[in-house]
Formats: sequence, C-alpha cells, structure tokens
Amino acid sequence: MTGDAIFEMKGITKVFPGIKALDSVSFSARAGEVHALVGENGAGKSTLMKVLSGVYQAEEGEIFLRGRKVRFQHPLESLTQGVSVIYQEFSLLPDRTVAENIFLGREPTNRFGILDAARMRRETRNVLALFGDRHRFGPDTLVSDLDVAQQQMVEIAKALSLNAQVIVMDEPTAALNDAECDLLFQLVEDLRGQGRSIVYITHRMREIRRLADRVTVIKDGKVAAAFDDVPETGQIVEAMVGRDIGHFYPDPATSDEVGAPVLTVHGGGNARLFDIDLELCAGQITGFAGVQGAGRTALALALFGAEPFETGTVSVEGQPVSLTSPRKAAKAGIAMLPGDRKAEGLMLMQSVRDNGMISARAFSNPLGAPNNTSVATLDQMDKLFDAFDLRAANYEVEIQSLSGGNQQKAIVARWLSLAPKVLIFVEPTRGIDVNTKAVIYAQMRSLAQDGAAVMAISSDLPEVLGISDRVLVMSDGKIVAEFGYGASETEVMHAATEAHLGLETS
Amino acid sequence: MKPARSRNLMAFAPFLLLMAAIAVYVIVAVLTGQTQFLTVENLLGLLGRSIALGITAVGQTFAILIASIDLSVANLISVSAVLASSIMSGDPSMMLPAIAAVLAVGVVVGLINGLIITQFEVNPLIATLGMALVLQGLLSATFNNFAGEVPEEFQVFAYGQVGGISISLIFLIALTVAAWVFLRFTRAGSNIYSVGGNPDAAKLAGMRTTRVVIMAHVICSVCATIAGLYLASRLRSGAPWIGRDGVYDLESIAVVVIGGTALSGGRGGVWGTLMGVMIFSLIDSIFNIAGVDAFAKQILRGIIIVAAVAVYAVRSRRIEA
Amino acid sequence: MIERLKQINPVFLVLALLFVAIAILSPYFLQPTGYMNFLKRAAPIAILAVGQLYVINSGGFDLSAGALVTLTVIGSSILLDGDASATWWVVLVMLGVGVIVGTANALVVSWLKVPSIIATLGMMITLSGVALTWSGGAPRGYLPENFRFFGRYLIKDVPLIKILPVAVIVMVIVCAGMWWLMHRTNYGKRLIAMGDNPKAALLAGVPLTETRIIAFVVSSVSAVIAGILLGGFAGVSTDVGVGLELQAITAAVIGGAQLLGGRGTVGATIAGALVLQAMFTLLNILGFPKPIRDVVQGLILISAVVIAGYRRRRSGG
Amino acid sequence: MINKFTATALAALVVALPAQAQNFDDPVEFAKQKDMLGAAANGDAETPWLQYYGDVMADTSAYKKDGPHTICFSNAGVNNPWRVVGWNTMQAEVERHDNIADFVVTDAEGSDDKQIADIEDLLAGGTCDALIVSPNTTAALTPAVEKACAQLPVIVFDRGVNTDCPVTFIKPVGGYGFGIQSGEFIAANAPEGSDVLMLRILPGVDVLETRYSAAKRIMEEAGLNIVGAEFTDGDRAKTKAIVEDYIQRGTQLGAVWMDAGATSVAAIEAFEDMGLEVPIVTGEDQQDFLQKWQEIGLNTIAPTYPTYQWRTPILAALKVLDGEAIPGPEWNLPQPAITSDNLGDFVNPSMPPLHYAACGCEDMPGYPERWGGK
Repeated sequence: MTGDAIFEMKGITKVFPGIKALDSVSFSARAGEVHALVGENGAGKSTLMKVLSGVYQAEEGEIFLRGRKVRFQHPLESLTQGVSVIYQEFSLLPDRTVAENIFLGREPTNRFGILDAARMRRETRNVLALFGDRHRFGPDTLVSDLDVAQQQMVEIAKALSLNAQVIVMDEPTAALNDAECDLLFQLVEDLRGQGRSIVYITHRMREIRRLADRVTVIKDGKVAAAFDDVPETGQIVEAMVGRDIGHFYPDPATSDEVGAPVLTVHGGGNARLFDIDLELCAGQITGFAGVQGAGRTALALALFGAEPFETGTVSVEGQPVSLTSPRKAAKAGIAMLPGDRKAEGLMLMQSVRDNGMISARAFSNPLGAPNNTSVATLDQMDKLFDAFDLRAANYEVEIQSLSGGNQQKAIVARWLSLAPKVLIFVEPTRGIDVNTKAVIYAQMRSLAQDGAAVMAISSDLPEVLGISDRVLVMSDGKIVAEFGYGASETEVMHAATEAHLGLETS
Repeated sequence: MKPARSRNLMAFAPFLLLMAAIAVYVIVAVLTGQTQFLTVENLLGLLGRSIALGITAVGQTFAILIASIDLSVANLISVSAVLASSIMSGDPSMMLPAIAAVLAVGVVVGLINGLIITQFEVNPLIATLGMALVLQGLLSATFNNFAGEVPEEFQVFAYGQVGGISISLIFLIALTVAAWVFLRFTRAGSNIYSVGGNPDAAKLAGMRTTRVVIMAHVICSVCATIAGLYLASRLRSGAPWIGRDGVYDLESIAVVVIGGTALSGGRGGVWGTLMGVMIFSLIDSIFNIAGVDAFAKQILRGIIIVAAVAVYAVRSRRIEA
Repeated sequence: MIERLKQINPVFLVLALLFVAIAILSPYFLQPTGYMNFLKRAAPIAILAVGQLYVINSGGFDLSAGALVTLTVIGSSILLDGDASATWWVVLVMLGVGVIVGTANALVVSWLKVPSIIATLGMMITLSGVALTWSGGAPRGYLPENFRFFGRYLIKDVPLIKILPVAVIVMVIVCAGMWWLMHRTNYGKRLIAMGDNPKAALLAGVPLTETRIIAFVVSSVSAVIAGILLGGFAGVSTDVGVGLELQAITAAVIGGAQLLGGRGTVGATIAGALVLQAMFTLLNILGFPKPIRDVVQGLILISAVVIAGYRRRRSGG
Repeated sequence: MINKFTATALAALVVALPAQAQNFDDPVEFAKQKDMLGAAANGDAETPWLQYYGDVMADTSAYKKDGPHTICFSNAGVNNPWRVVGWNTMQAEVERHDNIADFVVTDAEGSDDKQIADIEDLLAGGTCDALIVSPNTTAALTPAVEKACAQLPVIVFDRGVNTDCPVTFIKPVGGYGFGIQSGEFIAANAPEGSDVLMLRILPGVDVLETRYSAAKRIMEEAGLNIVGAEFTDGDRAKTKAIVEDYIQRGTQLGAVWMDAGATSVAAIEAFEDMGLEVPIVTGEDQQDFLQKWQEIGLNTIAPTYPTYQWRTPILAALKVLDGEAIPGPEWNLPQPAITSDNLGDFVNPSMPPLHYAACGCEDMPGYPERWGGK
C-alpha cells in the first residue's frame, strides 16, 4: 500500500434500505496528487465521499487519516481535520455574502460574542488572493450575484480557508463553460502544487487525461479497477461499463423505416432558444448534443409546452398546434419523459399502477372510473408493464420501492397509453444500471419502429451517438449542426464547442 | 449588479408599504378634518397600541427565519399573563419571582416545541398547534376567570412614561434593536439565517442545525411570555382568554410576512416585522378615524395579508428566472 | 395474519377501543339512541374533515373552513330571518358562496403562488370580517324550523336503531359522494398525484389549476353543509365555526392523511373524526372539565403525526 | 435555578388560586339590591329609564358647558343580541337631541386591550365633551377610566369599573338582584335536592359574576345540588352541546339556571331533542324565549336587565353638561321580572325573535323597523 497516503479508506461497506451502495471499497490519496474517481451515475462515487466526510457512517471498514484511524460522525469533524468536500449542488447560501459563506458555521467572534466582520473580510481576501486576480469578486459580494464558476471558487476558497489537505471535487465542470473549465484546471494544478491531495470525481476522459495522476473506477458499489497511472481511455470505459459497448445499442433505422415528418418547427424562439427550425420524422430517433446550457433541455420543455415558444410555428402531422402547456402538448401527441425522474416524473407514494395510469386518467372524463378510462384500462396498463418486463413484487406496491430502471419503465408505459406521435426522452438512463440501459435503448428503438418520432437528449455523448439515427448539435440556444448515424465524438464535440471547447466526452 | 439592486428594492418593500399606509392615514385625517391626529406623538402612540403584537412578532420572526412557524404564541401569552398575575397577587415583592417563573415557562415551552420538531420530525405547524391546544386546555382547566392581580408597581411596564414616551414602547424598540444585533452581529444569529436559508448546506458546514432550530423556538416562546407580562400589566390581571382574543398567533405571522420575512426561511429581519406591526396599527387607526364599521377593517386585513404575500411570491419568482 | 393486522390503519382499532370504553362507562351507550346522538354530533366535523382531506391530499391546508361555517350560519339566518319559504334558495345561495370561496382560495394559490396556509388564513380573516360586518357581531336573524330540519330533526321509531337523525343521513350521503369522488374517479387519482408531486403531475398532463379549484371547492362546500347542520343543531350562533378547521385537520391527521399531500383516505378520515368525537365523549362521561378536550386533542394530534412518521420509516417507505 | 423558580411558581399558584381580584360575593351589596327589588323607585313609572332608587345625587355644576356637545362613547362591543338592541336604542336616543353635534363611537369588539386603546384615542382626539363607557370587563378597564376621569366627565353604564371616579354608574338594580329573582324561583320550584346546572356567558364581568354568586348562594342554601357552572360565550351551539353533555353523563337536571337569556332556547332544545321533559330553564326578556315559554307552557321566570338602560347615559350626559344634578355615584334603574302571570304583556310576535321586550323603545324614532320588527 501507499506509505505516504494522506488518507486511506479500507473495505468500506455502506447499506441503504434495499441497496448495498458500497461493497468493501478501498480508496486512498497521497499528498500532491490528483486522484480521479470515475464511474457512472449511481456507481457509488458520491456515497464513498460522503462516508469519507462523515455525512454517512459506513457499516463496515476503516478510515485512516495521516495513518491515524478516524471515525467521523459529523461533517464538522472531517472539516476540522482537513477534509473538504465540494458537492455538485453547491452548499452555498445565495442571500449571504462570500465572506459569510466561507465562514459559514464558524464565524470568528470577539470576546463579547459579536461577529468579527473585519476579520472575516480580511481572511476572505487572503484566501481569495490564492486565486491571483482571477476571482473578480470581493468578500462582500452576495453569492447570488456570482456566476457558477465564481460560486465554485467560493466553495474552493471555503476549503482553503479551512486549510484542507484533502479536497474532494464532485464533477466540478458539470456547469462550466470552456474558459471557466480552464480556470478550474489551473486552480486544481495550483492546489496540487501546494502539496494538497485532490480527489477529482468525473466521468469525462478529457479531464482525467489533463489532470489525473491516478485513476480508480467504481462500478455498482465496487472498485472495478484501480490504475496507478492514467491508462488508455478504452480501459477506463470498459471498467466503467463492464462490457464491450459495441453491442450495447440497437441497430439504426433502415431508410424505409423512416417516415414522413411528424413534428415541424419554424422559427421557434423564447428567452433561451433562438430561431429553431426542426423536423422530427416518424420512425427515427433524433439525438441532441451540446454542452450544458446549450438549449437542449429548453427545446424539450418548449416542445412539451412547459416553457413554451414565444415565436415561430409548430405543426404536428401538418396541423398547426399551440403548445402553451404540457396538457396541450400531450393532446397534440407529444410526450416527454423528464430527466429528473424523482422530481419530475414519479409520484413516489403512489402505486406502480397509479403512476402508470396517471396520464390516461388526466386525459379522460374526470368523473370516469379510474381503472377503465377512455384512454386505457388497467388491464392494458398491466400488459404494458408485463411487456416491458417491469419487475415489482406486484403492481400495487409504492413505486419508490422499485429500482430506477423499473421506475423508468412505468413512466414510459404511462405515456404509451396515450399513443403519442412524438416521444421526447430527457436523460433516459440517468441513474440506471448498465443492463437496464440496454433494455431502455431497445425500447426506444421499438417505439420508433412502431412509428413514433423519438427525440433523445442526454449529456452522455456516446449514448446520444449510439442510439440516434441523426444527431443535431445545439449551442447558445440554436441548432448549429446536423450529423447522420455514425458521426464521431470528435466532430460532434467540435461542432458543439466551436465557441466553448471540450465537454461531454468519454 | 442588477439583481443586487432589485434585492435592495425588495428590502425596502415593507418600508414602502409603511409609507403608503402613513400617506393614506394622513389623507384620511385631512379629508375628515381630524388633523389633531397628525402629531408625532400620535404616530408613536400608534405603535403603542400594538406593543403585545410587536413583542410577539419579534419572536415569531425568529421562528419563521428558520423556516418554522409557531402557532402556540397566543396561548402561551395567556399562560404567561395568568401565571404572572396570580403569582404576584398584588404583592410587589413577588414581581421578580413571577417574572422569572414566567420566563422559565417560555424557555420550557420553546424547548418542547423545538424538540418535537427536530427529534420527532413533526411538521412545525402541527407541533405548535398541538402545543397551543395543550397550553390552552391546561390553562382553562385551572383558571376560568381573571386570576390574581399585578401590583401597581408592575403596571409601570404598560402605563409608565419616560420623557413623554411610554416605557413599553421604549422596551419594544430596545427589544427590536437587541434582536437585530443578535441576528446581524452574532454567530448564533448568523446560524439562524443559514439554517433557514439552506439547512443542508448548514449541516454540511458542520452546524448543529437542531440546536439552532430549538434556540429560535425558545426565543420565540420567551418573547410571547414577555408579551403576556405586558398584557398582565396593562389589564391589571391575567385572564385565560387574552391571547386567543388578540389572535396573536395569526396576526404575528401576518405582520412578520408583511414585513418581508420569507415563510420559506432565511430571508428577512426584525425591522421589517416592526414595520409590519406599524402597518397593522395604521390600518386600525385609519378605520377609526374614518369612522368605518369596526368589523369592515378585518376584511381589508385579510386581503392585505394575501396581497402582501402575493407581491413577495411573484417577486421572488422573477428573481429565479 | 399479524402482517395483515399491521396493515390495518390503527385509527380503526383506536375507534373500536374507544367505543368499548364508552359502552362500559355509560349505560346510555348500551342503547342505539346513544350512538345515533353521537353520530349526529359528529356529523358536521366528519363532513368538514373529509372536505379538508381534499385540500390536504392536494398538498395544502384550508384554514378558511371554520370561518365559512360561521358565515353560513350567520348569512342564512340574516337572509332567512325566520321566513321558512325562503329556505331552499338560501341553501342554494350558501352553496354558491361555498363554490366562490373555494374557487377564490384555489386561484390565489394557483395564480398568485401564495402558499395555501396564508391564502386561506387571509380568507379566514376576510370571511369572519364579512360575517361580523354583516351581523354586526351578534346573532341578528333567525333560522326557521325547515332550515333546522337537517341538523336537528330525528326520524323516530326506526326499527333496530330507534331514532335516525337527519344529520346522520346527510353525513352518509355527503361522505359517500366525497368517497366516490376521491377513490373511484379519475379526478381523485389526479388530486392525489398532484399532492404527491405537483411537478410530475403537471408533466403527466394533470390540469393542476382545475384540480386544485375542485379540491378547494369541495372543502368549502363541505364547510357550508357543516354550517347548515350546525345551524340546524342549535340555531344562530356567531362563533360556531371557531377552531373547526383545526379539528378537521386533526381528524384527517388522526386518520393517517399525510400533510403536504399524496396520502389519505376518506374512510380513515371519517374514522379520525369519530375518534376525536369519541374521545370528547369519553372525557365528558369521565367528568373531565371541557378544556381538557383541548389538551387531549393537542396530544393526539402530535402523537398521530409521530406514529405515522414512525410507521412510514419502519416500513422503509 | 429553574427548580427554585418552579417551586416558587407552584407555591404562589396554590396560594393565588382562591384569591379573586374583586369581591363578587358581597353580602352588603346583596342585601342592598334585595331591598331595592322590594322598594319603589323615584320618578315616573312610564319612563323607567329615568327612574332611580334612593336620593343621593351627584353635583355636576363644574361640568356645565354651552352646547351643542360632542359626546363620545367607548362601547365594549355589540357582540350579543342584548347589546344589539341596546345599541339601536342608544342611537335612537341620540337622534332625539338637537344639541348633540357629534356622537363619536368606538367599538372594542369585545377586547379589553382594544377598549383601553380606544379610550386613549378618544382622549387624544381632544374633541369629547363627555365620555360614556360601557366597559368590557371590570378590572381591566379601570385604569383607562381613571385616566379619562382626570380629563372630562365620564359616565359608566351596564358593566362597572373598580373606581368611583365617574360622575355616575348607571345600571338596573344589579346583578345580585337578577340572581336573587331567578335563584329564588328555582329554590321554590325545583324538586327538592335536585341537580342544577348553571350556565354563564363569560367570566370577569361584575354584573354577570354577581348574578351567579347571588343565585348560587340562594340555591345552595335551599339544598339544591349545583352540578356545574359552565361558560357558553353566549353561543347557542355551545350551550346546547353542554346541556347534552350533562344529560349524556346521566345527570338528572332539575333546573338549568341561565345568567342571561340569549341561549335559553338552545338549552330547552337539548332536552327536547333527547326526548326528555323540559325542566326549569330560566331566561330573560328575549322574544324567542318568551314565545317558546308560552308555546310549551314552561314553569319558569325571566328576570330582565332592561335594555332601556342604554337610553339613560345619553340623557345623563346632557344633564351633566347642563350642570343639572343626577343620581350618583350610582344610578339604579328598575329591574322587573317576567313571570307566567305577566308573560302575555311582553310577548310580541311582530318583533324579531332576538328582540328584548323591555327596551323602552316603543315611543322612539324608527320603531319598530329599527329593531327589526314589522
């Protein structure tokens, strides 16, 4: 083992009700290195770091900090011992100043118990000075006035002000543009130069190549591979996915499967979208690529009427439609499977059946019988569940007891009951295990084969490329490029980042 | 810098509302030819009408700042007033023990509220509503009438004056200043904003959030008991219905919200609350001067509460966008 | 067997235990008359509680229900002023007021994004203001006998149960209607889905505003009906509705309804209302002073939420 | 530390419990009112609102002032039908006088705190020539009335205050008298040793407290068993529920004593609806009770607290401002009781059910419409 490790986690096992989130995981980091922690969503990376920081307590395993065994019961304990975690959702208070955020919960006071604001300001300035002149904000700026990259700097400054020796960054570039990424990379390199140890969580190969000294891959709560250097991308991906990704995606549509345009948009625009011209054809899966904030999700929300177009025209099968609410969109034959299943898709306390039936119930007589609606009957819904191989103890259990993949199947079934003409999948496989992913892909393909126009939005570029017959690239709210099946990651990425280089790669 | 400016404007919203209320007050007084009401003394006197509401609302501000709420204050006010006047029973030497006992009750009630909310994870609305019922029941089962009497010396609190300004008004302003200093300049106050604004972040930063919640509830309850002491002093005696009759629970929440403190916690402050109290007093007086039916103003109050919250709700949505 | 027992909502067991205790303690409750009078007393609160359940299941609160009860009694008495021939249209007018109040509540919540607790608190203050202004703060008019029929009249010489109060018939019909709407229609499923996750419901096509309007209208109309029963029970009264909204919320919570939406059944809510009333009856038989009812209501309110949370956590939900 | 406080608190509580702020069971006053009930009042029996007992007068020459006057009135509230009738009567009385330039009224909506502030506002306004106060509760309003006395002539009526600083305090014979009339009736007519339930509107009001203490004393001396004294807030629904509760407990009530008549009918209905014979339920001069009494032939009594006393303060204020002597510091008006013998004189189906028969308002402007009659 590594003698000079700052911290070392051995045989960590963490169990949540029904799930073994971590299974005997070991992980460590040395001073002055960047250790990349890689894995798919839901693989257990964040859980591992929460165990490290004391948010969660592991059922089994030991943690050593500078050779001494520790057991953190509370994040405060790890913080004071030099372990800082910067989470994906920033833990900043928007209505408070930078200085107040940096000293959150440990504000210096004078002997009368009054806050020492001058000292907070002074120390904040000192910490910010470590960033050189790159920060462009002061201790009294309100956090809500900062952009995302600046907010991240505040998080890092918070860690530095605690003199953290171990800094964990959880997908820090998720919301950054290229220039901001560059700045971050420089900061990380500075921190390494200062002899700190950085745990860098990501699934982006480019960043690993640029920054990492070592790589550990986690899959399904276990260490799938640990490399003492940065290996070939293919090796990492194989360890992440666990199989050859070649047969992962279904075959593309044949030319006679692709039918007439179902959905046509001319000059669509709103606050986040500009001049959208778009045709979606029956039988075809159209994928959308682009960096975060490029407008893919905004387009999905516009088409589904949640954040409608303000200009332009939309027609479905040649008939002009007005998509000003999800209800109108659904009536026009458009369905959307939201990206954040838990927040936007599921009624967690209701049964699998109720979750499946809700759209059918929403679009039939409100006083009609809920199990025998004019749109679909419970029997038909059960058959859809059966057809999707939805696994549940029975269909009356609350849907929160199901795995992510089975939940997703229920939502797909929900929309199929309306027989939509256009299906919009937003992040269809987020948090879903690899094997179920393949099932979902096959399902998307068969929906297209049944005549639906399918739209796929994912921040996982290989996924977009793998399942789409056609890829549209968005940037700054516009559609900037189109590729056919078989486009390479490099060319798509290039198109997506003419202004902003380099994201979404693996 | 644009958002900063709109936020400042929001911070001024209660102030603007107050100015508008004062303007209406002046106009009504002039139009009805009752200019004798337009003196500084009278304006101060307006706040003097609402001392009990003011003290309670300063406490309620703490509860709401941590994204909680306290429905038990009105009943606690009754408990405090009755307990104080029955312990004193007209004997000046019992004043200090009575005050101490009453404040201790406030601490205990606040602790229990806070513990039920944090330890049993009971919705604060339900927890404090339950507490309200328990307090009222115990009180009414023990007392059904004015109980005891406060000594003349104690009535100084409500009726005494220093340099022409009533002591109770000075007390309310001092209490507000103290609360403001606490919230603005101490770590504990800072923690209240943090826990109310983002409890997860506060927890990750290592804060003992449950302690902060409990502390806010203790402060809220203690303020309510002080309001009870004030009412005992003003009414000479405590009765088990005075808190409920004053609707201090709902009114204190209303003035806090009108004063710009967000029900979702983490934003606002005690000065806004004091302005909310002023606004409510002004409405009362405007109706009194205009000679409008005593009950009609209640209709307006209901509408004002909803309108104020709607303004804040619409406003905060604009900021998210 | 034990597993199945665990699944039964404990409110029904509590209710059974209370009935046993009451029957042991009071000979009056060995006869059906006792229970019929008990049900008569419980009818308004049961109807109110189920109405409240609609709003709770939608994810909100309706604090204006009690004030609307008062307004119904006062408004009817002033409009009628003892004139029996006007009863029918006055009842219709009052139901219309309920529809308007419920719609206004829902629109304030939906359009102005005001939290329902504040919106209905404002409505509660406004409605009591209207009631006070209208009446001048004291009973003014008078309720004729045919208006009081629903809340007061007893059908005598009924086999088996001897007497059958009209209020009980009203309760059964109204609650059956509300049970059907909640548990046997698409609307009810939409409502519960909305309370569980409004965003998901919206994205699944549920029309949120309409769903919310109907929930608040049901609550307000149930308050009007409760008001008609209470006015019938005792005549004009200016504070008959005070605190009833809290009793209704308590009843729903005792029945296991989840505050902020998504879980709650009509049957258990009625049982919750009966538990509350039975508890009051038991305290009365034991000779406790009335204020102790408040203490008990407060304690069971908190305990019900604590127990529900415990059960949910233990079942891993 | 806290333990010590708690101990002190508990000790003090135990001591404080029996202590009452005011003495509402005063044998001297009891005897005085009992005598008054049997005596004849001075003045014209046609205008009972100007009659008075005794001959002690208050000198008011210091208050003499040229008219027209601004008369101010701080009302406790119009929150029960009795006060509604009285308030209508008072307004009618004001209309009868040309030398009242302005009649400024505040309504405390039944809140002590608000009434204190109201009186402060009226004093601050500085326009009042005389102040009439109908206090909400006795003790709480005392300081405010004392403060007002220092500035202008004050007339208190209906409920009293604990100070004799006002020019006069107008009321009928008094609460003891009311309690004596109803208490003696029950003592004489209820089955011997039977259970009596006492229903009260609210605590803390002198005229109601004394009604209660007088009746309780008489009934206890007669060997009746008081099973409970409950507060109804003057609310019919609560009254009916309370009586039903007592019946459900298995109590055989021989009589229900009411300290005010507004909810007597609700108490009667509780017996009717439980299928029981209606025992003695006392009442007041409210029409619905009188009509029910006549209809089902009760054996009962209705002492009155006549609403014509709302006329007297206006008349008294004008006399004070003219410097004319008035009865004071206490001005007692006659207080008749309605019995089965004279019931017919008071029943008037053309007046609304909540109207109080002894209003002395039949000759006033706007009668009967102003009082809701036909």
